[in-house]
Amino acid sequence: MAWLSENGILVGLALLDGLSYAAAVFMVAVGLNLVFGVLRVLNVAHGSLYAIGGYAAASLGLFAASLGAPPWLGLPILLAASVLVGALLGPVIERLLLRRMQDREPVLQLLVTFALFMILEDLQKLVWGVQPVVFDAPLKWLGTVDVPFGTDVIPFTAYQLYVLPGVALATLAILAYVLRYTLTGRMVVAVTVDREAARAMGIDAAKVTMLTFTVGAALAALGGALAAPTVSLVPGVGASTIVLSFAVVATAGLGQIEGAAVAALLIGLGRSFAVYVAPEFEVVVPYAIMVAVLLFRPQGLFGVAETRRI
Amino acid sequence: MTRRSETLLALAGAALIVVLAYAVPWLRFVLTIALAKGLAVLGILLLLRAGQVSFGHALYLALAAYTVAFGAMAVPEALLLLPLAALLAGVLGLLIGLFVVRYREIFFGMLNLALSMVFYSVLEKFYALTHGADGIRLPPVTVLGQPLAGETGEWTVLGLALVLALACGALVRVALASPLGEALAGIKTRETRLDFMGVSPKRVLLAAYVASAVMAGFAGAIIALTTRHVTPALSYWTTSGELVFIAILGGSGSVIGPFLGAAAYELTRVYAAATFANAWQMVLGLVLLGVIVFAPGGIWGMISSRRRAA
Amino acid sequence: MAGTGRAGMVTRREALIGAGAAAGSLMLPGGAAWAQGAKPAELKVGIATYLSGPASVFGVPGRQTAEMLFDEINAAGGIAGVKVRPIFVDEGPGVDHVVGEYRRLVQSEGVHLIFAAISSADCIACAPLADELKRPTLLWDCGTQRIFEDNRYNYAFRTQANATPEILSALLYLLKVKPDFKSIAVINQDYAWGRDSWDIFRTAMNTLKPGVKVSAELFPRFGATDFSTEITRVLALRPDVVLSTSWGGDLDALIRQSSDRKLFERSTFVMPLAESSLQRVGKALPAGHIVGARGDHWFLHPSPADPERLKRFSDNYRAKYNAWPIYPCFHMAQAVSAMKVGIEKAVAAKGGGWPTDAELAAAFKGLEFPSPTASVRIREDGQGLENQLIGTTLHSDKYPFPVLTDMIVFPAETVTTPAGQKSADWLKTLTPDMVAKLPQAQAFK
Amino acid sequence: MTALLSAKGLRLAFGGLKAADGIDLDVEAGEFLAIIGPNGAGKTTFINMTTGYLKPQGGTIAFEGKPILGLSPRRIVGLGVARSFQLPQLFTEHTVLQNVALAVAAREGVWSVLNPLLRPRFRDEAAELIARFGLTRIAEVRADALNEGARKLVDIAMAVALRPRLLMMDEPTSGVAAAEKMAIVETLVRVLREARVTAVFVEHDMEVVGRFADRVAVWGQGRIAALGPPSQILNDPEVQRTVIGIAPVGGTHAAA
Repeated sequence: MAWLSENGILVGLALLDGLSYAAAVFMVAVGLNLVFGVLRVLNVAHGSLYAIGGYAAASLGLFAASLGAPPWLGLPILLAASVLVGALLGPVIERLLLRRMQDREPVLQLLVTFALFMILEDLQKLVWGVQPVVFDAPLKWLGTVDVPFGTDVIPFTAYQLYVLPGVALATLAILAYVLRYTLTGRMVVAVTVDREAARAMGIDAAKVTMLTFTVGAALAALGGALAAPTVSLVPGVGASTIVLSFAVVATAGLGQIEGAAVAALLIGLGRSFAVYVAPEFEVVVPYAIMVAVLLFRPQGLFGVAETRRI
Repeated sequence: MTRRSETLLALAGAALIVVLAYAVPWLRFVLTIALAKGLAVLGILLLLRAGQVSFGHALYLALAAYTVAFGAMAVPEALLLLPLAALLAGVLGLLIGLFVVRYREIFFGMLNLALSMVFYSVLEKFYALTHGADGIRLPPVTVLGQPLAGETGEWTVLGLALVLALACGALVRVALASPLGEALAGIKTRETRLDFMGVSPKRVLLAAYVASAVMAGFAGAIIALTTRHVTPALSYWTTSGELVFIAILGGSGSVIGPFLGAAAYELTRVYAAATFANAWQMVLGLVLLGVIVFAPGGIWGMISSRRRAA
Repeated sequence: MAGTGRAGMVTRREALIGAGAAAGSLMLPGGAAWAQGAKPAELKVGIATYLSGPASVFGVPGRQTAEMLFDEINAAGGIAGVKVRPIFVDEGPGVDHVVGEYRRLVQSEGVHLIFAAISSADCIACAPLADELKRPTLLWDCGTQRIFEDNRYNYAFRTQANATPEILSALLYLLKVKPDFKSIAVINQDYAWGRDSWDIFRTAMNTLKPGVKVSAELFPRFGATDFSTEITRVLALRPDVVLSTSWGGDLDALIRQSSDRKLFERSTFVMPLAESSLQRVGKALPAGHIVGARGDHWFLHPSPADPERLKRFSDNYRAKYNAWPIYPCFHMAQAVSAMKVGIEKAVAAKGGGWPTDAELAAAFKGLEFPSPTASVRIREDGQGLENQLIGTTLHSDKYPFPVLTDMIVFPAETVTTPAGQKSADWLKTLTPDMVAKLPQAQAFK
Repeated sequence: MTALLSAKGLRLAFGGLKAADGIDLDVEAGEFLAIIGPNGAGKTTFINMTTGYLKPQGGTIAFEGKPILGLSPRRIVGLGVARSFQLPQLFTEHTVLQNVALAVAAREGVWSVLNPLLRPRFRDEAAELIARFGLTRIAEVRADALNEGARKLVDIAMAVALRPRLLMMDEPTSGVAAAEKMAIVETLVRVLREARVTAVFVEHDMEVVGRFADRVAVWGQGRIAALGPPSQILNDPEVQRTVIGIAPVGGTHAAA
């Protein structure tokens, strides 16, 4: 109790950090989860798409800035870069690799994306080099917000406080709407639930798959693009991202969009609180949460238990 | 492929390894590592039989390696350390196995990954004891009282690895054809049927899981005795991924596959690293992609189909 | 599993090609490649560095420097008339790969000398191999002080300082410029370097200035990209000083995010490795914070032994790679210099004959060789004695990134653990008068 | 004499759908009991409940006087109740011989690692059983290459290999070509009689029911609507209307 009264406001601060972190985590995981739902492949190369999205956004942004573009243009540039990456790479990867593999064993499908990941890691290095890259014009342009803390104030960047959670919420809302209320979205859901039945109903599963993968790729790229203003992009950034989003997806339940949001929130807040309470366990938090959730809900938070047909 | 021709092939392979290690001294080290990884992959193969993929078996590898490193400080006898390391790996495998055999597919894979990442964090965390990422240098070790050093030492460890590889390979070969082994394969195709035959699939999988942990333990011990330096990177998820990679590369059709895969993997990496120090990862990725797309049976599949065609 | 039809054909053909290629490449020369004591046609140097992963931000500049300097040596006729050739290996895949590569370099490539490595783990694993395979090995960049404090080696030498002087200097500098700080927070990467360096700093701090409050010890994940929680916490705690020994992308992100959130206005940062990030973070890093360079590496060193030499090195590097050299470049330059001077010394000792491995190794003991900024001496125990430079950031119109001012160059002997002692013990014997005896600070000109 | 299997007051609902709404049924040792009824009446649910796959929300089940409610399928198999499936549950990557041998091995305990599955004892027993089912021709064929009729028989052979005292069969003839159907059932009945297995089977083909069942239970909306010998049940107009269809079909003679 004494601890709480002493640290009560700190908890509030941890909440703010946790939210923005959760937003960043959600942005990566949601695409992965969407793709898993439809393709039943845990796409390891999702991490590379994240990194490439970040690099592409930074390159494009720095290029625009060198032409004298105003700083507010940075935000649309982030979006444009991720759409570009998704639209260029998504269909190519889906068409040339995953589609050929879709009747193979799940292990092989997963390893194909692992191989792709290894290739993209080195390609990235060849294109962008090894020196950290950053594009922080949009963040600088938005400035900071002072959050009161007792008699003190704590500055947060407006980007972290508004843009990240804002984009995450918008993404969640749009996806939820599209999946629930549009024809295309319902086709995606139908394929997620039962591919064969969806086909039997006359849904063009191949088209749905391609579309979903492209959207997933664009979401990964968007995750990277959104990170570009705050983090430094270095070789290996994709690898650390992908393990984290795996944990989110397993916690969430496969293919569950809302689940990804809740899981990201749990992991984001858990990590933030760990930094305050037990900083030495911060690294383990996502895994601990995942193990705890799966212990009680083996199919993940929002996963539907699959009963085997006999 | 008959049992006899497989045995002959295994013995020929062993002879080839000895010849290569004699003719090209620096390959001794690489081949020892390859044999060790082959041992761990043999365990992965067991799980693959049941259709399950573990992305966390590096945990047992690392546990055994650290057991050897710490154990050598008290009892520097390799012939004691080796079984001790494998035993500890087996015990941990049993404890973790009791929990993870309830899960299938991606959840099984992710839980294993999570637990190995927790172990990785523990190794980093208790850096006062483990020196974290710097790792531990093994104190001098003996075999039957003779110091394990220099060229004799290298041959001794290679010999140990070879004996273990042949023994475990033969054992797994026999076990896979036994009722337990066939029931294991039954988990992949029709798990429920096992229950309705009075056989617990969880226990069958647990047996395979413990065996795989023990073999990963042997592998970790051999790696520790060879590199004489252990680091937490041994338990990182990429090491586990590498094991699955090798399993697919070698092919899961025979117990020879893992060793073929491991040798091919290590040699490819060494030569790729020597030729394209900048992009060895891409070379490996391309090789894996090629194998999956064009030769889903792995290297073993290529060999056995050639023999069949001949 | 049999391939059907066409696919089967491809598979078989590929298998044959693969088998042929493998057999061919196995025919690489085996065994040590040259006779001991005979002058080689070419001097091969194996260089372990990071070409992949996050640490390639150091590894690649190190490699570039080596390529530049090897070219320069060859253009000038080689070392003792022998041309030099570097063979690079990647540390990225981990210790067992590097150990394997070390053996390959020695036993297959027949390299005469090895430069290893950036990662401390790789150095700890390679130093005993140097003795086992009897190949002179220069530890060119790794930080851990454990190597020569825990063991003795006859073939491994370090051509630079280690973590103890690098971190101690930063503390001494802090004590000099901000003697009355009362609290400190640390944000280090969660791995051996981050932990060890904080241990050194804290041990020395408790000896030299007991009673400083440690407000927070934060160890974000290695490779972390988001430090907002850590920054919030430190903002709220308002420690006088924030220490971070982080590097690479982690440090860049920490600096930018701290800058965006005005943490630099609340606390004085001490960043012993930040010299390597200055050009990237630019003026996001404000003036008035303490920066080190793991040695006396600074292309604007205020009092280099040979200003012309430093300028030539810096300008050449910049002309070639479009950036000012950072500390791994200097460390590589030191290893190359040690190699050159060491071989020349051994050749001279043999009256012009070519030294054996043992003779070459012996030449490195006690060797003094020039560095771009000063000179380094390799002590009897193999440890290099290298000066340390710490300064405070300053924004100047001449450069698009912060430069250093009020620089103190610490003579190596004063900050390095004496031979035969362990850092953890030695740091406890320090006395506060050390701070009073520090050399004068030199301003940016 | 107590019944071999005795179910009392079984209740189970999936949401609003009552799959079992107070089922009382005794299966006597040695009899062949057919369960008929429209789709969705809860016939399969009854088998699933008695073999441990589903747990009823109320009621009791006893086998040879011992309560088996709440036991796992594995324990129930151990007591002597085996089942076959509407969708044959075969190990698709194994041959027919291996499938049946694995069932033999399962009965004997699978925990031997050093001897092959197809050791002489298991192989001989499996081969003999396969022969009795008339499947010797396809013994070496992989299970995923079989036609539906063969898969049904292999599925049942695997259950028989467990040497149960009670065998529950879920639609043993569905999906089997009409031409083969009678032959298959003849075979089946012969094997079961020889092995002295009591059998409960869900069946849609009234001709099969009429020829082979000793008793018939009619399922309707989670309840037993009628129970009795086939001659009586199959000629009941109510049953004919609700279960069999408008027109009465097939023979009315009971099996011997």
